[in-house]
Amino acid sequence: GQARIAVASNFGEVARLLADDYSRRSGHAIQVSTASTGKLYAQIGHGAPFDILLSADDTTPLKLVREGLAIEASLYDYATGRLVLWSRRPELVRDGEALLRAGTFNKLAIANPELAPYGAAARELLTRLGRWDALQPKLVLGENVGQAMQFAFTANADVGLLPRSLAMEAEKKVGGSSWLVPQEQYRPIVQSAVLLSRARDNAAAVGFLQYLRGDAARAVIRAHGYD
Amino acid sequence: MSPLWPAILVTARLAGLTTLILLVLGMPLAWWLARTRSAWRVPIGAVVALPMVLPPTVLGFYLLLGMGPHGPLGQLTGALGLGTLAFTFEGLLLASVLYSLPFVVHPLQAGFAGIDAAVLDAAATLRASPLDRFVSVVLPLSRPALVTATLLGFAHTVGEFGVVLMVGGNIEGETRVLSVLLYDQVEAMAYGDAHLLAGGLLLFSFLALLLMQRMGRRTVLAHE
Amino acid sequence: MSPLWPAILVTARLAGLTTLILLVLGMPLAWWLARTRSAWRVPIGAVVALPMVLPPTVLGFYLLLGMGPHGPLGQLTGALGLGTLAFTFEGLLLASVLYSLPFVVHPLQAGFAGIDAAVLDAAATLRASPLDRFVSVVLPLSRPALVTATLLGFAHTVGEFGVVLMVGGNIEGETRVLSVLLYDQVEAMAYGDAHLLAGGLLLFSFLALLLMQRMGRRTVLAHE
Amino acid sequence: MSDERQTDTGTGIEIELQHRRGNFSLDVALHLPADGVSVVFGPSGCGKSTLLRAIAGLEPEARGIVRLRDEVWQDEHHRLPAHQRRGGVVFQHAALLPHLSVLDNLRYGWRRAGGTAALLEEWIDKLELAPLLARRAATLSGGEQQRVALARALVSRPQWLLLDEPLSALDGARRAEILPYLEAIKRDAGIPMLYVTHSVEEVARLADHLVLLDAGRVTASGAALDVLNRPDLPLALREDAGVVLEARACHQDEHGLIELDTPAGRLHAHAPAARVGHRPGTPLRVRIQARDVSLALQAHTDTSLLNLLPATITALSPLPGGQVQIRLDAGGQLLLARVSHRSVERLDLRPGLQLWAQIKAVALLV
Amino acid sequence: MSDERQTDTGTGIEIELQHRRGNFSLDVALHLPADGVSVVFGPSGCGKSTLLRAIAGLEPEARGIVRLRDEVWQDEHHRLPAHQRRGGVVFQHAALLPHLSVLDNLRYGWRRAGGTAALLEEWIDKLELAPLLARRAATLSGGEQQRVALARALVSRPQWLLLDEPLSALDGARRAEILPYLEAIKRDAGIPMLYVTHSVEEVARLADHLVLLDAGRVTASGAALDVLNRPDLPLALREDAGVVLEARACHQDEHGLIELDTPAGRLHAHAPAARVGHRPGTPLRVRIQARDVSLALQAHTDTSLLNLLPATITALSPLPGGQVQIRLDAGGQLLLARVSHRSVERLDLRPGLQLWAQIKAVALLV
Ligand SMILES: Nc1ncnc2c1ncn2[C@@H]1O[C@H](COP(=O)(O)OP(=O)(O)OP(=O)(O)O)[C@@H](O)[C@H]1O
Ligand SMILES: Nc1ncnc2c1ncn2[C@@H]1O[C@H](COP(=O)(O)OP(=O)(O)OP(=O)(O)O)[C@@H](O)[C@H]1O
Ligand SMILES: [Mg+2]
Ligand SMILES: [Mg+2]
Repeated sequence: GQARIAVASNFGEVARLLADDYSRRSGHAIQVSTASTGKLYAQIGHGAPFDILLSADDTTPLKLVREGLAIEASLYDYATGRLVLWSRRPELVRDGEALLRAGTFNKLAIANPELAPYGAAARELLTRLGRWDALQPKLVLGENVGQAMQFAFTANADVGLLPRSLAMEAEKKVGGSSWLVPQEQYRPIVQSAVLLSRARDNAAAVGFLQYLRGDAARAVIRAHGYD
Repeated sequence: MSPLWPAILVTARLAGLTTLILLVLGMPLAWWLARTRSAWRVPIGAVVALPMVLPPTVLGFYLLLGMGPHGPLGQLTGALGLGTLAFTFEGLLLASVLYSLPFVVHPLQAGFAGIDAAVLDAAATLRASPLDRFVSVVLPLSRPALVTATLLGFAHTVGEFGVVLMVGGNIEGETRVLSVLLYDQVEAMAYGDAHLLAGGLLLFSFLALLLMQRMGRRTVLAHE
Repeated sequence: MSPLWPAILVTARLAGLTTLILLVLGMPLAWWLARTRSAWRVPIGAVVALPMVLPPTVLGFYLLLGMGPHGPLGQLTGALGLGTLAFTFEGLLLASVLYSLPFVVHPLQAGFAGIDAAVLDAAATLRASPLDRFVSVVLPLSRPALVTATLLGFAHTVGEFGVVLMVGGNIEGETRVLSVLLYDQVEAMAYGDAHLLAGGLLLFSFLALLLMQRMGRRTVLAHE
Repeated sequence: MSDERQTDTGTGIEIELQHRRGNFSLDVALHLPADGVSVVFGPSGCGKSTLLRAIAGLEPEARGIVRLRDEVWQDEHHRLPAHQRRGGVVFQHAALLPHLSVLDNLRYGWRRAGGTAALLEEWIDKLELAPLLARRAATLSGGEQQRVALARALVSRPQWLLLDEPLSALDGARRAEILPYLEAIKRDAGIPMLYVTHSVEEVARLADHLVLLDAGRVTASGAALDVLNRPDLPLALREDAGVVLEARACHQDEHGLIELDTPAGRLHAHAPAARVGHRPGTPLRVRIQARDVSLALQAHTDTSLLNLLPATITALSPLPGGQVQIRLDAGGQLLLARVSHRSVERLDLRPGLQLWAQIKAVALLV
Repeated sequence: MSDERQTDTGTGIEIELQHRRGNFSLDVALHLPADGVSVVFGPSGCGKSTLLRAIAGLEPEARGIVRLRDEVWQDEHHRLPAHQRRGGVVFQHAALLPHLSVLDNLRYGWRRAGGTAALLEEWIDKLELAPLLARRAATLSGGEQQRVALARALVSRPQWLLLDEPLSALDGARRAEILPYLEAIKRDAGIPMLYVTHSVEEVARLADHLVLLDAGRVTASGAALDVLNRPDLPLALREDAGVVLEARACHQDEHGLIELDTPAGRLHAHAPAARVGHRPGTPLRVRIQARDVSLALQAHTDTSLLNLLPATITALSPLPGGQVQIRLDAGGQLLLARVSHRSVERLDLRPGLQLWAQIKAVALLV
């Protein structure tokens, strides 16, 4: 069989690895399409031929269920993202919290809190630290985490509050310095998956969701910086 | 690099077909806009340019609305037994054409407007019908405008990605074009791949643009 | 609707300034491209069009690389004591100009190419210097091309959003333009707001385009 | 106004056109012969080009009738578009196709009209276009452009030639070379021509029918001889006034001098080099300009004035500048002479006086 | 080739230009007077327009020298661009600015040259442009465009007028109206003119200096009278051959007949209406065309031929078509007569024969 999975951009790379692995094991063909969660939502509402949604949040799948476009029973939290304060400058981030309090950087890149769960988490963290208002002039907003990452990666922003998955990737490439934000500082960034109604009887799709719950998949996901 | 080939094929097909359709549609429209004295000239000229002022994704969103099962276009295609156009190559083509239309129509219009009526009159007295005059006089004389239109139409379709992403749904082999692939690579921090792809795209496009400009000139010299 | 006003202001400023700069830069460049016999004509024409074939966000990414502290442009502006251009209005302006350049240069080039040399010769014998001829003969005679260039340049800047998003960093009152706002609304599934904003933008742009086309005509008739 | 002799449907040319352009209005009704040259003559701005354009179908707002023999190009009910009217137009400004070579300009109409290779070659030869064939229009001199435009119209197999000052940019020598070809077309091909010119010489040589146009209205239209000889018309006041006689060649001596039989008597004339070799009996046309006719009370044979015609003065009319135009009756044929007022006094010239009209053979235009 | 009489730097005009365009090459060296009309005459395609364009600075690749009095427009070292050469050019195709009204076309150069309102009005008046002022170039007739182009050059306060067939699209009447104004400019304003024309009449009336051009080379250049009277030149072979005499008005009768003192003797001539009223002593120029001169063995006074000059035949040269060109010596002045070969035989014309040259007063062109 064959299935198309719609994946939030930030998880696209991992999803492709998983899809390949799953295809090798099951013989089913999986096609991965990536876009922002908002776009995927709009597309699904207008008849996009997707079978599974791997969302960047846990609210969009629920919304789809409520609208009858997805199957409630299939809801599954496939990953929990972690927030990292990353800088390309190797010396900059030692004590992240202190750095955020001091504000000794030119710009802080985050994803747009209205659009991206990681952005919302960053806002929550800064609010808790009492720095949200004070840091406003230094904030630059990416449309998604990818863009926020590019702001920091190109060193146009000294620091960024980013997904650990991307920060690991960046560190691999250019080093830099980072601080893993403690999970208590923000509500967990839960990313959930859901089977879309049109794929109710799609063995390949149902099988992929099954596979996602398995140890092999979980190991891959964890290796890429998700809890 | 396995996802590259399907994307190249889709891109080439999309850009080629879009440019072709744009020229075929754009030429009569531009000719009309350039020559008519109708009061509709100005508003219609503005309407053609209008899709440009919307951000591509937003335009894509509205196209999606229109093409979806509940949208007017979707209902039409549905009634015709064609299903919906969204997420198909045809839908992508339609969206691209709509979005790149002004880049073709307006330069052509400006070019056509400059053609000396006396020369067209002369051609008419030499038995050339209106269509014949258009092909044998107007087109060769508006070569710079034609090259511009082709060039802008083509390049814009290659680079366009907001509408494509929205209407096409990034489906490999069908609607995933190079621009979307490149976007994905950058998002995924696959910068190495992205540099390579961007470099290749630029080089290829540069050569294509060069060729286009030169061919435009050749064709005309060989004409008649 | 409080975020609307700053976005409107930034957009108007950006589109206005970009169009102005584009016309100022584009006219001599287009004139050169239209009249030179240099072998550089074709490749330079292609280079001008090249930014278009990259998806805007990708172009934005490369601009960010270039403008960043390690990029060539960033090192230049740094050495000049200007800091980096990213996330500033000036940076945004630079990016917009670069990206919309072909929409202005190419139509102008096509228009300029059609001007009869005999008329320019006549003006020269009537004591008009090259600049004077450009202003008093070339520009009025290429009115359709000028309108097209202004229209495409303006509309494209208003609608452009990928580059803006990337280089601008979406800072309210500084770099957040309407197109980004609209995009955000669609992404955030705030479709009601989006419909309103898109409708308003379309209506306003329609009126602006109408006015532009009419003004273009008036100015010329009043000329000389 | 217009001469109504050829109203027979199906044979002549009928033109009835109304057209406004700004303050200018054209309003003409003409019947022209379908097998000769009709020259349109009139001051600058009188509407000659507009008339030709309207006939060719290039003024879509011109209303009226255009009929060539039994082919209706336009009437109240329908209107052929320009490309379906088989007219061959030479525009006042050559209007060559700027993107094509000279050869391709020629071939443009020729191919569409299905001309033969021979036709194309013939006119390339006659108008000496061979060295220009590969060139673009913009690189041609003014006169070269005009020759190409003429050839382009001629090879498009027109049923009616509409020529707007086709020779105005040519030097005298070229003009003299090309005129005979136009005369030959008129004679051999039977293609009617409507010919706009400012040159009285061209009128005299080509016109079968002459239309005088002024401010968009026809002020005279008729057989060229009649109109040219009407002394009350503006033309007669012009320096080039004269009469045109139908003649017949009788004899040509070894030096090229031709003896002609004319209604006014036997005349001697020289034929231009290009036209030496007239058979006896060939019908010819001689133009006698008023300025070339001198008057003598006796017949002097010791002068180089070879032509002496007995004549009677019928009228004298003063002209501006101290000159007098004299109408003569020479064997029933009208002649015009222009002399000084002083001569009128000295010779006591008056109506009824019998005398001799003297004309140099080299002054006669055949 | 060129006459080298005016080599004095600072007063004359010096032109030395080389230019290639495709197969055509222009190579001229000319000295022209700086205060008269130099007419350039030559067949179509010989390079007249190219020469004018090069002088005006419109052919950037033309090399050489252009100097007007002490103002150097171009030499080996530097080259003024076209807009800094103060030439007034009338192009063969009027080249009006298509986006401007007639008035704005006139004002274009006028304003840039700092002309006065009076100057503008003067030429609008003289060339009767008032009714056209608001119109666009494209709506003008061919002749109207030419008039506007002429006025446009004249109001731009040129130091040198470069006119490329400025009257070719005009009818005879208009031409006759405008010529006197050009003559007046030449007389009054002291602006030199370089005048391209195909019309021998314009040559005769305007030229002080005549340049014959052929295939890009100067074949003759000199005072107009000398060149016009040189019988070995192509011009002399043309139908319009003749001689031009410098004359002085003596007396004008009440009818407008002028008595002229010429080197050949006393002549009677008519002045065109526009030029009635010559004071005694006014220098004038008379042209006597060979075709208008008849020969008589005795002086006949009973004819309308008012002018009888005693003359001696100096040479006979046969022309094509059975005509003979005869050179006469009339009181030391060369005259040309063209007669039939038959007359030569009949009157036994031969060198040395003394006879009378007869010329009609109305045939003399003043
Ligand atoms: N749009 C217009 N508005 C006003 N008058 C116009 C317009 N178009 C043409 N005319 C006038 O119509 C008249 C006829 O023009 P046309 O070109 O037919 O003249 P023509 O007889 O060919 O003159 P020429 O011998 O100078 O070529 C001219 O007086 C011209 O000014
Ligand atoms: N690019 C070119 N290639 C070849 N020949 C050229 C080119 N441009 C001009 N010529 C030739 O140069 C010659 C001179 O042209 P020019 O226009 O000066 O002639 P002209 O004396 O003004 O003729 P006319 O009386 O017909 O206007 C012409 O024979 C023309 O064909
Ligand atoms: Mg005309
Ligand atoms: Mg010329």
